Amino acid sequence: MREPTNDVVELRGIDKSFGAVRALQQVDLTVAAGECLGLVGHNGAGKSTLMHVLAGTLAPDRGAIAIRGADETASWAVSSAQDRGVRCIFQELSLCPNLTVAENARVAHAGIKGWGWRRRASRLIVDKLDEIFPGHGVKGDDVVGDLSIGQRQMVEIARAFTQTDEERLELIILDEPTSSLDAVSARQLLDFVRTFVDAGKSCVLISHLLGEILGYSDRVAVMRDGQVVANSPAAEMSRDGLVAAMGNVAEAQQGAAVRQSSEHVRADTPVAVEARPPTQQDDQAVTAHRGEIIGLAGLAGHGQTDLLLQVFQAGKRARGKTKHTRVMQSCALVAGDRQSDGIFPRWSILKNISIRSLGQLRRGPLIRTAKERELAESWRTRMGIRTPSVDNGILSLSGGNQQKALFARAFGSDAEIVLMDDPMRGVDFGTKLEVYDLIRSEAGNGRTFIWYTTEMEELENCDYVYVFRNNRVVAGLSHSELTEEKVIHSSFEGEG
Amino acid sequence: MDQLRQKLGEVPWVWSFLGAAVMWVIAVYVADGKGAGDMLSAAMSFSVYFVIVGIGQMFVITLGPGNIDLSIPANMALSGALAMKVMGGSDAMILVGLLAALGSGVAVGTFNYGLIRILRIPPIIATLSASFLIQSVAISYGRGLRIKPPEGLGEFMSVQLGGVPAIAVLTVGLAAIMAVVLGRTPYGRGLIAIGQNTRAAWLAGINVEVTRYLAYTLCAVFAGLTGALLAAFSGGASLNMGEEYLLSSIAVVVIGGTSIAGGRSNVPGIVGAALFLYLMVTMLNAMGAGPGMRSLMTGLIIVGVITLAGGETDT
Amino acid sequence: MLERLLSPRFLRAALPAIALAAVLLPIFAIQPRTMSYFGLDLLLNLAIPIAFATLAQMFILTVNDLDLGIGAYVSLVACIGATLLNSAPLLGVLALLGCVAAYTAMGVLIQLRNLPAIVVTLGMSFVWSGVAIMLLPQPGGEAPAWLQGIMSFKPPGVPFPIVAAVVMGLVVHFGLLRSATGTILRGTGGNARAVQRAGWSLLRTKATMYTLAGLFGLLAGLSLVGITTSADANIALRYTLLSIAGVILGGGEFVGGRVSPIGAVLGAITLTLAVSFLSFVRIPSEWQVGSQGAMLILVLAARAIITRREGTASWKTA
Amino acid sequence: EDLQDTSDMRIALSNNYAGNSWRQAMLKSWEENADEAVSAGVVQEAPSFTTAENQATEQAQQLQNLILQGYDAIVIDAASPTALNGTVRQACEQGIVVVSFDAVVTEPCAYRIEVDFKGMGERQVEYLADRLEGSANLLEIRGLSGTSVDENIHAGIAAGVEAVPRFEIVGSVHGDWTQSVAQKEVAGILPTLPEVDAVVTQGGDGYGAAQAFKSAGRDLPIIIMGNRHDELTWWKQQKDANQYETMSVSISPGSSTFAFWVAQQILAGREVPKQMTLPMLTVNQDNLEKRLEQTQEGSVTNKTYSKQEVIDFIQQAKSN
Ligand SMILES: Nc1ncnc2c1ncn2[C@@H]1O[C@H](COP(=O)(O)OP(=O)(O)OP(=O)(O)O)[C@@H](O)[C@H]1O
Ligand SMILES: Nc1ncnc2c1ncn2[C@@H]1O[C@H](COP(=O)(O)OP(=O)(O)OP(=O)(O)O)[C@@H](O)[C@H]1O
Ligand SMILES: [Mg+2]
Ligand SMILES: [Mg+2]
Repeated sequence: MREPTNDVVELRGIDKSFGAVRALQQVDLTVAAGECLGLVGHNGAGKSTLMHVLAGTLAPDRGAIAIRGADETASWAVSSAQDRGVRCIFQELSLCPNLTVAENARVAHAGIKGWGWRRRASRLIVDKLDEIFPGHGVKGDDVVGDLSIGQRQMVEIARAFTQTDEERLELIILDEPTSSLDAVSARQLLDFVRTFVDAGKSCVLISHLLGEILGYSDRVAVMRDGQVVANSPAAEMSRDGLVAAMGNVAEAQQGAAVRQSSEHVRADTPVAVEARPPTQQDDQAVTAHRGEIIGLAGLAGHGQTDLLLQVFQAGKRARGKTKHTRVMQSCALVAGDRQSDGIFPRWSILKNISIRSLGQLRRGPLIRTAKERELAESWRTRMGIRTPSVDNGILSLSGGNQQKALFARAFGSDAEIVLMDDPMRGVDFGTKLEVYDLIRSEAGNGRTFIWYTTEMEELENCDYVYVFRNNRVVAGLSHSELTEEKVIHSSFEGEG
Repeated sequence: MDQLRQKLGEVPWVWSFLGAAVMWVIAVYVADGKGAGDMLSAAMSFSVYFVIVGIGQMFVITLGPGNIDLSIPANMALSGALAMKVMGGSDAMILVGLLAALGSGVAVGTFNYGLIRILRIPPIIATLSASFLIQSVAISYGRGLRIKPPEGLGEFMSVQLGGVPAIAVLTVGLAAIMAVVLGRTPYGRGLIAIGQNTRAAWLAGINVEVTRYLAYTLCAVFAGLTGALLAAFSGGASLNMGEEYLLSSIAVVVIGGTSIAGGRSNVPGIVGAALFLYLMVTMLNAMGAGPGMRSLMTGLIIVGVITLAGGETDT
Repeated sequence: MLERLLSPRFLRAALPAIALAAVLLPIFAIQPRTMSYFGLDLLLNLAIPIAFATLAQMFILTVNDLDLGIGAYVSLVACIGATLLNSAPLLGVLALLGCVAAYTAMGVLIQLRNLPAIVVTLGMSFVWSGVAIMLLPQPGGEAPAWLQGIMSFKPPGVPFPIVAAVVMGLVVHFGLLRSATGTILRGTGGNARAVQRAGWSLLRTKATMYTLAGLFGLLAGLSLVGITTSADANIALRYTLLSIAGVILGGGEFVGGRVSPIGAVLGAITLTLAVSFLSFVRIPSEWQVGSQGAMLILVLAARAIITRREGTASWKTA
Repeated sequence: EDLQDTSDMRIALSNNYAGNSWRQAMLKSWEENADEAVSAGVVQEAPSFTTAENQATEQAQQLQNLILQGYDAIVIDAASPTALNGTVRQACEQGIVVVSFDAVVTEPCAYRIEVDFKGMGERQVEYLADRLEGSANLLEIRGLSGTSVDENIHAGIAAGVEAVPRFEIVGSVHGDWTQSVAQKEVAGILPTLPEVDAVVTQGGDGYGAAQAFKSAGRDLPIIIMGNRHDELTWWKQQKDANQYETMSVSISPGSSTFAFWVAQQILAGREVPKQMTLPMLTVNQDNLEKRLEQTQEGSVTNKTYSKQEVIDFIQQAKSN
């Protein structure tokens, strides 16, 4: 990896506060041409806020911004950032769901207009998609709202990398781009980032997957509580070093994450959930016994989320039954697409957590507010949600912390079955380990988990894993049989 | 200043009360200090109906964009006629008559919801279409004839305790209960959650359809109740007595600080807004403004108040 | 091919046209005279102003707002058209421009102060009505001859209302759905923050949409007064609800910037016809009002079948 | 005796509103009369059509459909005196006889059976001038703003007050011809008003005004009544209790039958004046009981017209 030569951007002494929260304190950061800077830090460390400042969507309280050595602080805004070739893929979806893929490209590129602009826009974005994500399956005239979250993420990424003739492109900020992608697409993206950077452009990559950061960036900066606490070439960094710098308590458990086999559970305990995808042709079904952790694997968008919804819907029925599904206990769901499936944007953190538990918080017809607060506070501590007060709006939380609130909602409820829809999107490394622990101990107490995940290492936590392909279960692997090769093999070749 | 704004932002209903107070002061000033108290009691006795209807409409509006009940006027006409006919002028039948009005409300609400749920008709059009049907039922049932309310009920509607109408006190009680239902019961929470994000609400375990059904029914029941009360108060039901409630019911809700985008509701604000609208008309009447001027001023005042009160704190 | 024709997506796009056919064909059957040039002209000419008003409402709905004042605004324009525009053309034109400017200002105010549009437009509806009453305390006035002339224009072959509907539907379709700028305007309804982050000014989009709404409201008022030849202050109050219903019937949605101009025009025509359909059949007088409701329900019930099918289809891709 | 046989002719009633007792009575009178006429073979059919909403645009649409259906005559109670003109002209051009009544249209090709609304306003003030001595304060309850009926009655009242300088209108509200609205508006303005000696109305608002005065604890002024059963009943009660005296002026809903026969006579070839003025229906202290007896409970006072009455009326109008 080569040494940075000249700086594309330079941030000096950036401060940003939201009310009492000091999101950024005296942050210095530079990105050089031809460099991929990895940015890591716990949830709420200030990474996204810093990137908003860099992209011009948030004005810092103090500090200076320079582009190629020229001070731009005074005039820094979205448009000047765009003029200077700085682009950002935000953590939250920035596509217009009512527009087509091509039209969304047009929104981002003011230059696409005039006769035949649709064709040009469509070609531009589809070419880029082909380049980054071969086999993406997205068409230029698909309406974004109809795409899966993974596909939307691909479109958003491709859109940021497209370049019309008159545009400059120097630096791309990727804020947790892989959180909604499956392993294959994530790898495609990261490989593309390397070619992009090797061509002399720059990139800031934010991720909670330390492997991605260490494997693909030239330099790594670590943020903690609004400050950059470490900044050195990736080659000099180790996984342990990163974890230590991020200040995670859970670091000790690292590596010990492998779960003890618990196959005995299968035999002894009653069935909690039985569900067959409606298109399944053989009699293979997803079965979960009480106290088990069941993993759903396979490429994104192959029917795992649908199965969870199918179970959830049956669970809402009084008798817990629909045509293909049997659910014996009550269900809660941890959404992965938190914007559309999870949070209530106008509510406080407290109300977002308690909504699933109102029934049990009741005395007579009324909710006991003291109990409600108790519930929220206790889960804030258990999940480590970073906020001065649970009465703050949910949107004041960083992405990962919002996700933690959704965990708190499900775990704090009386549901016996917890369905998880790729729930670790945006959750930081340390917290993940804590949540794994929590899930295991809850399972030990008899809770059942059905867990769709796109990350291989998470499957290690499961007692039994079902691999999906084309809306069907194509393989069932017990913990002892589970290997990455088997999962990947079934994901691709399970059946036509 | 910012802090004050924020404080006020937490209690958006103060604006409507503030507005009402300003209107009242101006009206009293214009009338050379005459009738300040009488003006308030008149405002209270007439605001009652707007408050009750408004609360129902608020439950529907809270469900989120596109949810508005336009069948309120027809519903009021029908239930008013029904109540008066059932009561047949006899004090003994008052309770039965009121129950009949509530029952017709339940029927209307169920019908509205059925159109929305089973036929998937967007609520605005569903309730608009329903209102035509209901109006026909009201016409064919009542034949446009006006039936007098029982003496006892008519008198009760204008009982005053030291200038405060008894019915206003009851209405404030009802509003308080509904505020608690909205803020402190699982049902209310579920309703507000649906208004913010229906899918997320469903996934959080809320019985979406039951909640929506209850909201539409509650709205219709409140409109039905208002129909009966208004008929009693104004000496009989008439086909057109609900007409002005079409827009007013929406106006009191939104001026009262409920977010039209759903997910934020405000019961006290409705009371303030109803008083505000009534006193504003009183003020303009007292000033002797002509019809055009009065309408113009009404509009400017509403826009002015909402601009002062500031917008939604979030988007 | 048949599969494509029966696909839910296609059916949903075709729904406004199906609904229109469902109303129009029975009318043709009951009263064959309506199928003539003269018949169609009579049957449809009052749909022109409604279609304009519906498009105006659609612009507002595109940016997730709702206009409760469009009916009053159209009435005001009609009043100006029947008074000032005739008696003092220059003043009349200025007044009309002022109306459009007021709509622009309303959009700016709503955006700058982040106000709920529904309250502002409701408040403004009183303003429009007030000015209209001051201008025309009692019904009357006379539309300028040129305006009456335009509205009674008889093009060869195809009745004027059909020509007008096609033209306005296509113009707005290309302007809003196909043009590069229209994309930004609709995107604002879909995800305002995303559009803003891409460097576009939300103030400008809001102002543009409200200006367009003001402009189409203006066309609605003028075409209305061109047909009726004179005006009154309440002449178009019901356009408010009718226009909302028209947009929705045409496949638009309340939030999310999903609208269809052609659908809206068809929706407006369908509603106009649904209302008049009933004077072709004999119904006891007390049930006449109700049967209009029943008509609307029937027309919209088609949605149920289609959306239900679509519901099962989208289940898979959710 | 008709010059032409009308037994195969069709007359339609175009109505724009059904939401109050007056319109209901009007429709009922029409239907009863039409049924008789049809069974007597005078006309082939005479259906009525009502629009769902009280709007000129919708009524214009309805008229156009009636034209398309080829009716021989159309009788109109119009939503607007002018906004239907374009359509009415189209009807005339098709050779259809157009007769408007109650709320008439100004289009010259149509026949107008008018009510002297301005006179109705003047008449009220004249009556009060007789009743009240010295200066007096008047409260005016107006109807729906922006309509011609409201403007005309108001103009009559204004002219009347002009002529009687000792009268002053101290307050004016719009009751929208809806009793509950009138009651609300009057109750709102009352606290700001000095002593009120009389209330001038547009009919139908009297009872609401009386309620408002009662609940404000004010002395009852002379309230000009309309034609509703409850107004007359209230008046009767007050009369019996304390010799309360007032008057009532109104338009008879049976004017629809008058319009029907006019249309029939025109079709039958009789020459009819383009414009006729129907007398007002008045109730005074003496005929109150009789009128009340004839009025169905909850409805309005009515007078329907027979064919012969209408023929006589036409003759008289022609000779004037
Ligand atoms: N709009 C806001 N209002 C209030 N506080 C905010 C707002 N946006 C961010 N914050 C706070 O600023 C801090 C930094 O948030 P930021 O989103 O930058 O974290 P992050 O490092 O990106 O976290 P994550 O990994 O979870 O995405 C957090 O404490 C967050 O709660
Ligand atoms: N998969 C889904 N994702 C999101 N929202 C859904 C889904 N399925 C249903 N809904 C929403 O929830 C509503 C159904 O609400 P409700 O909570 O009553 O469902 P349910 O209890 O599962 O159904 P039911 O009681 O009718 O069997 C639907 O109208 C729809 O809006
Ligand atoms: Mg972040
Ligand atoms: Mg249910």
